[in-house]
Amino acid sequence: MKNSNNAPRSNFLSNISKTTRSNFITYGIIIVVYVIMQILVNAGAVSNLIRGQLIPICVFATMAVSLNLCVGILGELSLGHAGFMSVGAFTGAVAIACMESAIPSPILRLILGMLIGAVFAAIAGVIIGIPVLKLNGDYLAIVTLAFGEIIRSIFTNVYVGLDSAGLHFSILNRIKAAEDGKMIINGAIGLTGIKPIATFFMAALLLLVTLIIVFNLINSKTGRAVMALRDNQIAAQSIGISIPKFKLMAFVISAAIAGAAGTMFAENYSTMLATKFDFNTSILILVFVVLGGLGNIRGSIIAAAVLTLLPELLRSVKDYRMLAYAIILIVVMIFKNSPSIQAKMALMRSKKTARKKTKKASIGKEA
Amino acid sequence: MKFLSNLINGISLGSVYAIIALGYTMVYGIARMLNFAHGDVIMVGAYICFFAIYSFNLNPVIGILMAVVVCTVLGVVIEKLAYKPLRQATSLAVLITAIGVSYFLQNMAQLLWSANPKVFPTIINGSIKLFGGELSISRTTIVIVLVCALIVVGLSIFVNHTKMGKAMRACSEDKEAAQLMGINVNKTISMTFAIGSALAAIAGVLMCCAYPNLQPTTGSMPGIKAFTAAVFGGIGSIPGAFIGGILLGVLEILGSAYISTELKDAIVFLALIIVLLVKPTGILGKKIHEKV
Amino acid sequence: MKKVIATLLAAVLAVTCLTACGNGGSKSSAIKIGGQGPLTGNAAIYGLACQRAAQIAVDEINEKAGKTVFELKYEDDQHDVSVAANAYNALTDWGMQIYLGCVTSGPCLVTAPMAANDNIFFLTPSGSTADIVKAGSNVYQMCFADPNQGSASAEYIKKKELGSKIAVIYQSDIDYSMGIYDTFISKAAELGLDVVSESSFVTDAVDFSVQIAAAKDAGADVLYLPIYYQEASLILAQCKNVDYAPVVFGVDGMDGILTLEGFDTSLAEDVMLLTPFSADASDEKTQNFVKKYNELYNETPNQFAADTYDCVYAIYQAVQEGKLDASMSASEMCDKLVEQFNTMTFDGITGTGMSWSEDGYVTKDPKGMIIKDGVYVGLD
Amino acid sequence: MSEVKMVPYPSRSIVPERDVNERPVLEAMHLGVNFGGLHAVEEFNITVGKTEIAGLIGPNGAGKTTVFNLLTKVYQPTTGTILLDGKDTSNMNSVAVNKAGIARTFQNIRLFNNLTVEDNVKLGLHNSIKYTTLEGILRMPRYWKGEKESHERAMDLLKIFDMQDMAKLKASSLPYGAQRRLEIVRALATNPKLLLLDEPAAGMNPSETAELMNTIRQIRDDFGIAIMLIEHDMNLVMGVCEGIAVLNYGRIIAKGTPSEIQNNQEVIEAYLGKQKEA
Repeated sequence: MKNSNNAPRSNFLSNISKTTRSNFITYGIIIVVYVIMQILVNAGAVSNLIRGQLIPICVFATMAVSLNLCVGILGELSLGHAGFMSVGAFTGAVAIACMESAIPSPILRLILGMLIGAVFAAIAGVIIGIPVLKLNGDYLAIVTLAFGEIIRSIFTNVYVGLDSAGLHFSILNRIKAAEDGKMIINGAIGLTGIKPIATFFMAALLLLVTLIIVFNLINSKTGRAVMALRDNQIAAQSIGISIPKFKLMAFVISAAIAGAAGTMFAENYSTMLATKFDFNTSILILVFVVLGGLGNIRGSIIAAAVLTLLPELLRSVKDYRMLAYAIILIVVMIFKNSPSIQAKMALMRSKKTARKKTKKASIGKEA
Repeated sequence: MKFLSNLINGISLGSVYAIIALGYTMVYGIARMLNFAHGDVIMVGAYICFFAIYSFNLNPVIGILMAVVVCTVLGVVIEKLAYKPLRQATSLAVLITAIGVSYFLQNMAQLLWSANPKVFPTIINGSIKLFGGELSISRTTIVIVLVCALIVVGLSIFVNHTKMGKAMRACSEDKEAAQLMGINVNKTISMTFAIGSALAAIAGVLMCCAYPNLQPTTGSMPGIKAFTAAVFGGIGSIPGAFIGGILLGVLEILGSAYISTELKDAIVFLALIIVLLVKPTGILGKKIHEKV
Repeated sequence: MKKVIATLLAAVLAVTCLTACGNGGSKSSAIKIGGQGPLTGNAAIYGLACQRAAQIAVDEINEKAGKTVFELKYEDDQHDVSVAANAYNALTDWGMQIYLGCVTSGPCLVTAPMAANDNIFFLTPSGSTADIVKAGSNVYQMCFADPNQGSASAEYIKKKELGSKIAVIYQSDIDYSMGIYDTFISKAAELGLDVVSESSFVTDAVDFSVQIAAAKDAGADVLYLPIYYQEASLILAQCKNVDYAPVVFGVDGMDGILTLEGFDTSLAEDVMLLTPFSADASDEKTQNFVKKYNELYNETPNQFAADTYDCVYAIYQAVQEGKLDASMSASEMCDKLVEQFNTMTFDGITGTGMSWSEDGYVTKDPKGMIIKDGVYVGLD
Repeated sequence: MSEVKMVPYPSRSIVPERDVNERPVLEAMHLGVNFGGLHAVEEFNITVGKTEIAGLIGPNGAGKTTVFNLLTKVYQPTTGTILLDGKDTSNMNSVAVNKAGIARTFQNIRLFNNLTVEDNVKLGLHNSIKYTTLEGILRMPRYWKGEKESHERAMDLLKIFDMQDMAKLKASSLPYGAQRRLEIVRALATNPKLLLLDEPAAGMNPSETAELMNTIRQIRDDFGIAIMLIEHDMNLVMGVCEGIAVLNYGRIIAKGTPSEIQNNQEVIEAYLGKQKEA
């Protein structure tokens, strides 16, 4: 039983290289697209509309990847992912505003801000994760939805001011910063007076780092344990894999990434409202994940990019814009998921190839 | 007295949630899908009734009937076109499609009926005074609560004692087995959507009687709240939806009266989380054992 | 499916480049005015009103001038801060030279700094938060800044001695309402007005029983509503249900309540409000505008529409006086328009003798109105 | 097949003679559970020797799988004690019980269907792979070492059933028999002291069953562990088990060697029913 010959060894290498190859192709796509877009932007060949979408696309792709970790890899439906984004956006932006005088480099500030946003989102993830562990399926979904709404409700009533006396914080009670200071979070008005420091480079980097984290996680023993929970919880327990531990771990990592993405998102605009991170945004991210394919990380990124651009490209149909978006969404979902339509498509495809083959054959004969 | 009046307002709001939640729970119980477009069917129902009464000067009863007919047809059509092709697909795919349908209905309503809010005409007038006028209960509230209770009783009888109802319960237990027993599963699900949508129409009209503001997005927030109510009570359970709805309404009103109006949604959702922690399948939800 | 998505993505990128290449070259003789607002979604009513009014104004100007002076494009921002930035970018891609800003405040706070950065002239019809104009020297408002309304209301209530105990119901999650509420409270304290009840609600609220009960229990005889008319209509109806009949005082957001389809106008009897615009005003300009709007859209225009209508005319006046022409760049126009706006006075349908401070705030008189038999009657 | 001598053991059980001087791997005493008043299992007493192959048989619905579920804590027993290698498991959950040394397979196969065969086995090795999540994400040297070792170990384990070639296949794509074998491999990977097999031969043809019998003995000999199995195929049970317990209506009605069980009147009745009913 101990004699390990050479065959499995080479298998091991080929195994690693196969998944790694696929992962590196994804990294490559991100880098190549980034470089192309950067060249086009520098050459002035990209419209303002698209240029303005570059950072949001990276952010939403990051969100989609992190949600895929929760929905596709862990197999738990979350309807409140935007809540974590919100936590990251608000805490990260406050941190960045506080560091403004201490750290002159915007890139360093942004990185630190994202880390702080990620930490707070992770804490929120732990808080929500503990009840989540006890629930299953649709009940878990509704708890995450409730959580997202609670976060929105709270951040609409948070006041944070910064002045020479330091940082002031309050919930519900309106406060004002002293004359020499400013409000950072001003209740319903949200984050105010942000000097946007997000850059396309940093956003693309965030996406790349997220991908590396998620891919490496999936291909480690932790990732396998998480996927085991998705496939069969009772079997996982029977081989000594703790459900709470790995559910919580996947959930918290997913939340932390969302937090970092939230900070990046907030730093792209000069103001940010808590209502931006409501149920609809959570759903939007979920749509990216489902459309891109559960567990399919590359698919998530592509779906996020296409669907973020789609409403903007539909601007030409004016009043019918959101209607068109809705119809496209329904039709794509039906086409992609209906077994009968899939079967018909497969049939058509096989017929087509068959026809091509016979055609080729007949051509060959004639020749 | 103040508490009592708050309580009554809460029950009034709660019974609106309850009627909407009944539709959610019916569809979920049988088709196992979260029909997020349900709230928007409510909006359509309210619009139909509005135009019948306001623009065509029809009797409110005819208006309600028209709303019921239109919504029933709409529900069945949505089911046929959007959900039926996905009968075998994952529940997540159906959920996203339902959200697409919700967007579609909202935007269609805006194009057809404009974004301008409408004020729903008063159908039921006046209020009842108690304790020498200190406590007043509007007749609308009484009607809503009564209608809601009536529907719960009616639905319970229907589901438990009629052939169709039994077929529905069979489908909710096990679709394949039901099919083998000669139940037409497709027909049963269509029927469920029809009933759910008819309820939505009634809910829409009653909701707008109590809170007469009508816009293309009118249904979305009550829809989410009602969904929460359905989960509160144990999704799939008809009495559960009723209890969940009432509880949610009372909580919302008492929460905003005694804690904070700003955080009322947070309070409601926090209560939901706590309920689910104590009873993971809601107040009247069935415990599901997985056979090992 | 993957192939489909990949092809789609490629198509998207191709379109991107094409649209980019298509720009810049075309120079028409008309000045391109861009505007944005929520044309779909929850706040669509405001955006659509502005879009329509702007179109009416542009058509009138073009017709009178006998040539195309202005070309108008409105983009949808769904009252969403991130979509707002996209809409602005779409407008600059189109070659916008003058910018009518956003309709709602949140998006204004996003695009005003962008316009300031690009040096494109910014005049919002209805973005009322005081912070908007702080974005840059080229950012102007056509409506009152919120604080002004709050203090004006308090002064008005004091001057007319409308009541001794005041209750306020405001919307805590929109800056419009919060802005007015804040200044109202501080001004009321300054004037010695007795505010006995303050309660709030949030978006999507339909039940106001708690807030009304609070006001009623406190014995308030004046109910101040610094909110929009949809919620106001619900509050009025629910007040009647509990037989509570205080003096109701509103702000410009209350305007539109009478034109609400299906609204029982008797509920609004004796409601007072401060608004710069009245659709029933007898002056020729207003009548003309209201008539046209009614013909085209079968609705009575609200104060958002009126402000936008004035925006276009104010810009037109500045364009004429500053001798702007379409060949100028947006930045050149911006400098000239800023010069004009800081010095000119303008007569419109939301006020006469309007002027702008260098900060960008408008000075105009709010009109006190009272609703009698379903129509506005001027107070004073 | 060599005859095993069974000797009495304190607590009315019997174990193979070779295990008498060793601590038994499993001692269950007065084990019972009721579901809403129904006594699914009661007064279940059994002792399994350190390297014993034990059988648990009985008609359908007798409560055999419930016993497995109690031993692995899928259900918490209402009464009784379980000693695993002398350790009381009453405060343990399924995960802890597995870590303490019980691994099992399931009657209705429970594989990780979307993962590969190799990953299924590696999941069994999960607790013996020594690197942390962070080391995994950062791909530290310990990650590479751990992954390499677990790959080699997984391939070794798959070799038991000659399944190395299937390593890259999705678990759900395997034929039924191979899925059952994979479940056994996965359970073995957790390095158990006691392996519980729930109907391992279900769906197998006679030659496959015969092979399985050999493999079961082989596993016992190579790993030096105890195996307890539920099976309806009497050829397998009688051929491989050393001690057998018969369960009917949640109670043990007989215990003994295969030949004793075969001749037990009560057991025959339980299976065939009394003559009248038949």
